[in-house]
Amino acid sequence: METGNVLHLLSAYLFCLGLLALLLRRNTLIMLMGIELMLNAVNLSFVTFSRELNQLNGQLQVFFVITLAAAESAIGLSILVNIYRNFGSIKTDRTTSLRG
Amino acid sequence: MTTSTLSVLPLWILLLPLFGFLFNALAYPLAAGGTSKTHPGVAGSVASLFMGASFVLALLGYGKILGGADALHQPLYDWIHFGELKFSLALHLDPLSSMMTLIITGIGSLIHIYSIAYMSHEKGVSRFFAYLNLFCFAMLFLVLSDSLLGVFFGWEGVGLCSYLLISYWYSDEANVQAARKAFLANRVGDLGFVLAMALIYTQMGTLSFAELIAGVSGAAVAPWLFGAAALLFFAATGKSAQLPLYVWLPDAMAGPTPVSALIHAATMVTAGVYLFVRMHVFFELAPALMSFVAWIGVVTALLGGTIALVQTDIKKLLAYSTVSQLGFMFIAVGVGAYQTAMFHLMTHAFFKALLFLGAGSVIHACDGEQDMRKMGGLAKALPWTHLFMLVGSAAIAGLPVFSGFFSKDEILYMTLAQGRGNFLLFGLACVAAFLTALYAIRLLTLTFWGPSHFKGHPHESPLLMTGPLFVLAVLATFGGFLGIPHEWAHDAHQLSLWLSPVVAVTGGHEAALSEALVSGFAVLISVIGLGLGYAIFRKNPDLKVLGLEKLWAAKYYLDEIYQAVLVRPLHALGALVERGLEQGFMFRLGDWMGTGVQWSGDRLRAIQNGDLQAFTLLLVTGLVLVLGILWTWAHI
Amino acid sequence: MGEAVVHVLAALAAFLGLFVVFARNPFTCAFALVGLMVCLGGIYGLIGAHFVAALQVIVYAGAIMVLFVFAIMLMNLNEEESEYSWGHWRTYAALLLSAAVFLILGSGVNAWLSDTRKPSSGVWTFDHVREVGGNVVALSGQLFSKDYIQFEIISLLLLVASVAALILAKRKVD
Amino acid sequence: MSFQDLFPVDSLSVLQWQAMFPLLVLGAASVLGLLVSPIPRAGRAFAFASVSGGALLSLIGLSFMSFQDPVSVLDGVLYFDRSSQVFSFVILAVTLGCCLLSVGFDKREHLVAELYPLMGFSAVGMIGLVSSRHLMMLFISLELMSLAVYVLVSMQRRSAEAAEAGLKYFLLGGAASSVFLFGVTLLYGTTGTLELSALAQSAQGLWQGQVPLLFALGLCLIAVGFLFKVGAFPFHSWVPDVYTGASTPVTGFMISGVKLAAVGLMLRLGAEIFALPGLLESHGALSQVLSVVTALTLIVGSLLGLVQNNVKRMLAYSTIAHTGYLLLGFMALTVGGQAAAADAIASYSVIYAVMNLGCFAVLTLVNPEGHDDLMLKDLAGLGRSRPVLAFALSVFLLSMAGIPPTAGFFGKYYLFLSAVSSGHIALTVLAALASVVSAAFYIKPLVVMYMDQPQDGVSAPSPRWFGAGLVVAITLVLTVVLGMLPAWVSHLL
Amino acid sequence: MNSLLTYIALLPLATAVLILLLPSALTSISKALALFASALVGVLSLYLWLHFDPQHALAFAVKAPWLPALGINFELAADGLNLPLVLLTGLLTPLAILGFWNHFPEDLKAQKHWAALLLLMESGALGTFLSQDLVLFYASWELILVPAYLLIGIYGGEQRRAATLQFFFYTFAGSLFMLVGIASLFYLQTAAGAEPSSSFVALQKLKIAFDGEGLASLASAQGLLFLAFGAAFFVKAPLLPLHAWLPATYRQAPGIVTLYLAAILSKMGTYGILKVLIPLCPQAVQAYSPVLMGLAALGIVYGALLAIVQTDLKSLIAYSSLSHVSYVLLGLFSLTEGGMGGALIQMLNHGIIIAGLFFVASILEQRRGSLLLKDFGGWSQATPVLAVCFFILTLGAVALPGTNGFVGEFMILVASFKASVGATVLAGLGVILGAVYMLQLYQKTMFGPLKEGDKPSDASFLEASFLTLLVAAVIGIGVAPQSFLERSQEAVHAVRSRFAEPTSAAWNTHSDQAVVSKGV
Repeated sequence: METGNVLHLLSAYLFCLGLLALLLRRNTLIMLMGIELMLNAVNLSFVTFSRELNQLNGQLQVFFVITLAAAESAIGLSILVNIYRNFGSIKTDRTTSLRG
Repeated sequence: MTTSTLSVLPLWILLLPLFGFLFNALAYPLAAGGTSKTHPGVAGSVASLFMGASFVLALLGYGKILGGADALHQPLYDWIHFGELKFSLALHLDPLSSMMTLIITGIGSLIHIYSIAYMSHEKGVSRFFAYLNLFCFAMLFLVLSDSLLGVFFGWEGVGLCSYLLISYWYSDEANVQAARKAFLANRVGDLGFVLAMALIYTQMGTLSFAELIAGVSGAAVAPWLFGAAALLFFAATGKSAQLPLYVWLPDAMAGPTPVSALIHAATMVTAGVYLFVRMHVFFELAPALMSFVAWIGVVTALLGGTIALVQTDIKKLLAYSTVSQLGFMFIAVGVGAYQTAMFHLMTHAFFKALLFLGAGSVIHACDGEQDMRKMGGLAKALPWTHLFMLVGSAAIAGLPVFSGFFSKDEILYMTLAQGRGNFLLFGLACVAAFLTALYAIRLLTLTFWGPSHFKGHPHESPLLMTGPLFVLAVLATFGGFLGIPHEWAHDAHQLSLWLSPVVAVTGGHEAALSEALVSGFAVLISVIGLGLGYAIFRKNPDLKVLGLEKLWAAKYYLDEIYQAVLVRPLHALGALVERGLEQGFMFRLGDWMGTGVQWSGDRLRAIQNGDLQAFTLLLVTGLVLVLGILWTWAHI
Repeated sequence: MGEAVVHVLAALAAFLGLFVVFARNPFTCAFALVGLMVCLGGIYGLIGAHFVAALQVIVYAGAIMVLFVFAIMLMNLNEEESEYSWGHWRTYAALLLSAAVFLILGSGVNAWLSDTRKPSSGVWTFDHVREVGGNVVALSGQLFSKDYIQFEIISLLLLVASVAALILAKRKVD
Repeated sequence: MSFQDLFPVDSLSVLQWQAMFPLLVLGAASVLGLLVSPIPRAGRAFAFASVSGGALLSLIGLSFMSFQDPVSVLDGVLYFDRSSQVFSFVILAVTLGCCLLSVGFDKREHLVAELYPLMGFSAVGMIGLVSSRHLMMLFISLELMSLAVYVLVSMQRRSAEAAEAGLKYFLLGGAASSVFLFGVTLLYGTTGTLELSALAQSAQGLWQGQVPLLFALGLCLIAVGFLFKVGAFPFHSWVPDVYTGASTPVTGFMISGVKLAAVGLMLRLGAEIFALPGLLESHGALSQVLSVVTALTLIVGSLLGLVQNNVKRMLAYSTIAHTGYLLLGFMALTVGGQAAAADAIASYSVIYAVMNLGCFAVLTLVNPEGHDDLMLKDLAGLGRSRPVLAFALSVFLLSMAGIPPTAGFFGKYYLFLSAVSSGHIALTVLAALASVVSAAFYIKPLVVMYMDQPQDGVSAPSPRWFGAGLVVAITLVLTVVLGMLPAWVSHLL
Repeated sequence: MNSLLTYIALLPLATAVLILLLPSALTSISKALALFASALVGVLSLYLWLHFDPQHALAFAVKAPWLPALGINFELAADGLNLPLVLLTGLLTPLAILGFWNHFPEDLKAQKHWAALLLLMESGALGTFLSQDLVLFYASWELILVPAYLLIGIYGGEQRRAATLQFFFYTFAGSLFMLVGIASLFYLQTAAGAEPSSSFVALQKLKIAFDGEGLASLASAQGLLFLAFGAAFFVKAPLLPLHAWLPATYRQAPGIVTLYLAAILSKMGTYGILKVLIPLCPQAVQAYSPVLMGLAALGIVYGALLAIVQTDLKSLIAYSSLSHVSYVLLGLFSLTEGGMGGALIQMLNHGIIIAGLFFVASILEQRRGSLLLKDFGGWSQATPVLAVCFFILTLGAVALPGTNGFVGEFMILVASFKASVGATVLAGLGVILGAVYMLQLYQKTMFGPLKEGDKPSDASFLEASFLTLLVAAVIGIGVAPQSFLERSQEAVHAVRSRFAEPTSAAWNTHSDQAVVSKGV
């Protein structure tokens, strides 16, 4: 099992963990962390593929993904604050007023 | 086919009554400012003028044909010329239709003159005369046209006019119902006519009489021929009030009496007989049907006669008498004696019109009273009417010298002489003749002789009414001499001579009894009938014949049967369909679909419960399904 | 030797990942995530992506996770009961689904590794990068010659993020 | 090997600058808008002026360009051709329309002035999305557009629903983007390039149809990504809640602008990758999945729309139904191999954008003050109180239902044409049935407006904002004229 | 290429838009404007009818590219098939507006709506009749949907809501299937390699496969096309099972709209069958013609039966209209030249008669305020002009010889007798039932005693002039229908030649030896 395969499996594993976090946890913060996890998995996959292909392109994209993750978490957290102000809690079982 | 000379005469005979109609329907009311302001004298005289002119032209036509021209032909125009459907209208005056035109215009003008006086006290009478003229136009169109389609135009036209005239006093609901019954009964018959035309056209590609007769003569007997003949007969029963569809004629008496005289005695009801005589070559090819026709004729004659015996209303009695006499004509047609049928048609027109108009003057005198039990002893008050009614009754009963004697006896003779005739038919016909004598004398005794039950003081009718009565009385007495049987005079039976170019005389093989013997026997029956009748009715008008009279009075419960079998189930079916299918299912179909979709919408709404976890679950399941399908596809 | 260290770090990352998902207390999740990110940074460094490793540790572990910890404190989220319960069917469904995704992706990766039809490999081998002057030099060359448009667009994105924070999280609402 | 010749920086030609002109102008204008928006009193007006000015300028610039032969910048990162021009044109028009739309509404509903620059940024993202062939550039533009819209959705600080909508949109959007991104990595990994045409060539060259599983998985993940953005069935749950939660001009912007850009992305990916000969046929399963998704989208969109009585939620479901029709066209394009289907999708999406923009312009004017949920019964008696608005709304709704004199009919016919030509008769019949059901709820507002009396006698006096009125007028004229003379919009690509 | 037809088709549309845009000050002239525009169209259509020479297949053709990419052009032409219907629409609309002059609602805004929406419907109808391009046909087919919906929905009777919804969905669903049919025609053309064009001439060159037996044949290309187009036309005509929307809609719609629906819009359905369905799927129609004739004949009896038990005027006339239209369908499905020609002229006749009947019904309703039969009686004394005209219209409805009703009825009966005897006999029964309910209608309103204190005013000058014109048409066409028939001779012959010798009724096969039939 050389490193390439391990790292690919790890990135797939992290991606699924991210999905699991989204599905499982009611606490929106943890769901945010789930999304971060998925993005990390993407980064790992990018880097591993770029190493296999001997290209710089993959690593470069990671740079963009990281900045994007930063922007996204900023917006995510401010939305979270907004939710906290309106609903008093950040649990998704409270936020079901829009339905039908 | 005989040569026919082009002439414009038939067209004018036809158009004159139409102009009369237009004058009375449009010109005069518009000029006078509304029908109510029209004066009966003006309307009546103008209408009679047109009818008289048409009668003169008919005479001219008769003269031309007598003078050697076989027929006068006047092509009108192509009515429909489309793809395989080609119909054109043309007028054709030959001896048969000339005879009919003479009857229609002759008796028509007499009745027009009579109604001037009869309807004098009515308000807005131009409408009445307009309808009368329109009727004559339609009847003339029927007899003059040279194709089945033209006949059908006239056929339905007279049906329409009879509807209009029966419901002339439309403010009274009973008249309106009677008119509707008449029109619907005719419509049922007319459906038979249309289907027959469709059948014939599909087979022969033409509806014109000339081509039909040429095409059919010499052809083998075919099932479709029987079908077409049956349908045409069904139509004739509708129009000429024979057994199945005669119920409308007695109710048609709701109309004014001149209408009954013209339409329900002389002209319209004879249309069926005319049609049979016109297409006799066609009908000869369906012998089975013809004997059926004869039997229908005799049964109707008996039926009419029996019911007439118990009638109390003078016009109803005459109506049933007409039904019975028409039965006689159909017997003649059934057995194949077409010329005899036409002869009886003519004489019947004379004496039945006479009887009706006479009854009219009686009613006029007793200011509208129609129930014979309330009359009686009018002979002194109405001497002329009494005389003319005597002549009429004598003719109908068939006393010698009078026209009825010659024509009815010839029919009785023909039931033996013709191929399809037989003794049973002859016997029943004699019973019918006996009944005729009975109800004839019943009429006379109840209205003119015996104790007078009438409250008011009846006055004789004015000249305008008695004049036409006189003319008709003359015709009723001497009309018979046109058809003296061969044995008795050398140039006998003018009428069959006159009709021979159109109706070939079918060879009558020697009958068991000679014609003289049969007529003697017939006279005997009528004299016995008259005597017996006088004896019975002098004492009390209600006849007791071992309980049968109740059956006859109830008109064999035929009206009730029609009501139960046809009218009520129709309405019930309609109501059932309306409630069950239309409201129950059809209208709610839309709602069911609506609620069905609504229901499924609500069910689907459940998956949209706003919970984020549920959304992510759905999203990931979608993802997994897509990937899973791909994975299995790649690995199979 | 490097290979073994990568494997160890990978295993550690995997282990820490479990904590992120299943820990009840958000703090433990946050710190587990920080640990995970550091491990990943280590892996990147070992396989030659030095600039990305530095970025990962500084930006990701440093900035973003700190933001998360701030958020946790700001909203003083203590342990709450209605997180997830092992009795609920949704938990098993989630596990099943994510396991399925992992298996499918895993088999895809395995099939790809053994697949011979690989695209032609690029020119940037280890020594070529060292020859040019190191990973950072190479990366910056590539970035500012081929992908500077994405760079500009991503700056707009950061601008939007800052505006968002300003608008949404501002205390008083006029 | 010096640094320069290792990393050659080729300078951009005039043509390329010209092609990038709209993008740059709009970006600059939005930044300017951002700067001026905090000015105390006139901030709102300046922001509006700068962003709409920028949009107008780039719109005019764009209309003068003709991209017969496509212009590619940095080999594919930005790629301007007929389709990108058409979609950018409509996106700019929609942005301009939405800015006009929100004038007056934002003051009354106390929305912050940053509304306009955010729309501008989102528009920049959209234009990037429709005019690029580089996967990462596509992703970044997608993210720029989405993030801006997340903020727009949750900016209505007063209503809890806006916050909830923002949260749902953010989380689901984040998940979908990560899935999309993972797909991108897989494609990159298996083909070695991120540029679509190069990717297609190498895929063709390397595998000639027998595509490796990982590449197909990558494709699926990308498909999930844009199916989410377009609102197809399994990934549609966010659409009703977000469109109802957001304030009306924002929803209008999302429905016409964001949906349009997503369709542009779908078209681009469909034409470049999914329509590769031998790709989808070899994977029959993928086309089956796509037809099931289309069918379910149609059914959900029309059936659920029927049971709504909140107008915005009803229109949200109607957009899902329209997505179903577009997917019908997409199937014709990819599985059916019908090149003309791209034309049909383009014209349908243009008409769709016009209809919905007009519809939401009317709703903005009619929206009751304070609370943001417009119920059906609030429209009662509009036929008498505001006849022109009522007429306009009826025309838009009838156009969505596909009644001939309006443009909607032609769009639907064109799509049915390509769908039937690619052999999907059963699906087209289902689409016909779905449009009958959706006609059922398009008619409801008509019934209420013209046939009902408002409860309290007189319906609320609605404002007379010039901007929204202008948008209604323009879109009304367009809907009817395009209906009468569809040739203008028939052969776009 | 003179633009006579473009004026005829688009003038009403243009005036409608003009009326809608009228400033509030000028709304009072909207009714007059509508009358003027429709009168102009009437004159033009009369001119068209007079100058139409049957030999020239597509007279006054106008062809302008509308959407070249898909081969769709704005193509209008007058052929034998649509001529009578264009004349009917052209002349009936101004007369209807004239006749209904003071039946319009008082408030001006409502008048403006009525005028504009009516003209829209007229333009839709004329467009459908004149268009020679299938997509243009579909567009104008749908054009009438919304105006009719709004007119009935806003100005109809009490339960108008349910009626309008049913009307909308039945028609809309039907026409959407037609849209799928048109799309698949486009596909068939491209598949057959022909350059796609939706003009009828090109479509008729298309060879569409038709195979399979009985129900299976429905799955073949032509079978599916038959279902698609049939859905739209059988709903509109209506053919029996698809008529659920008719009674409610006719009962709830305002007077002039019911007149328009019954007289003109239902003809679009039957015209569609003759112009589109039969030429495009000849084998399919021929295979299914026995079933279709059965349904049509059943429709005649069904409509008549229901008319007998109705208690109010409008639904009685509505069911009678169902019965008469089924008559037209019987003629069409007999697939004989005479039958189809009879059906075509019967469309015109039915239009005239049903317009008259509904007009009389709305006069009665306006005078009495109620539609129930039992509220009327004996009006003949008080309103002679109305009574006479109503009577002649009744005669037309009963198909008395000499009236226009008989022309069509006779041609259809004779022609369809050859195709199927059973259906013709059933149709005959329907005619008798027709006489029952028509006379019942006439007598319950006009004859019998006048209710006390009931002084209905006779028809006003405008109403009387409209009625007399209708009566003139009823008698005129009844006496001399040939001028109408010869114009459609060529066109119907062309449709008939589209398919092989029809399977004539069984029993007349052996009659050849019995009879020598000579052409006259």
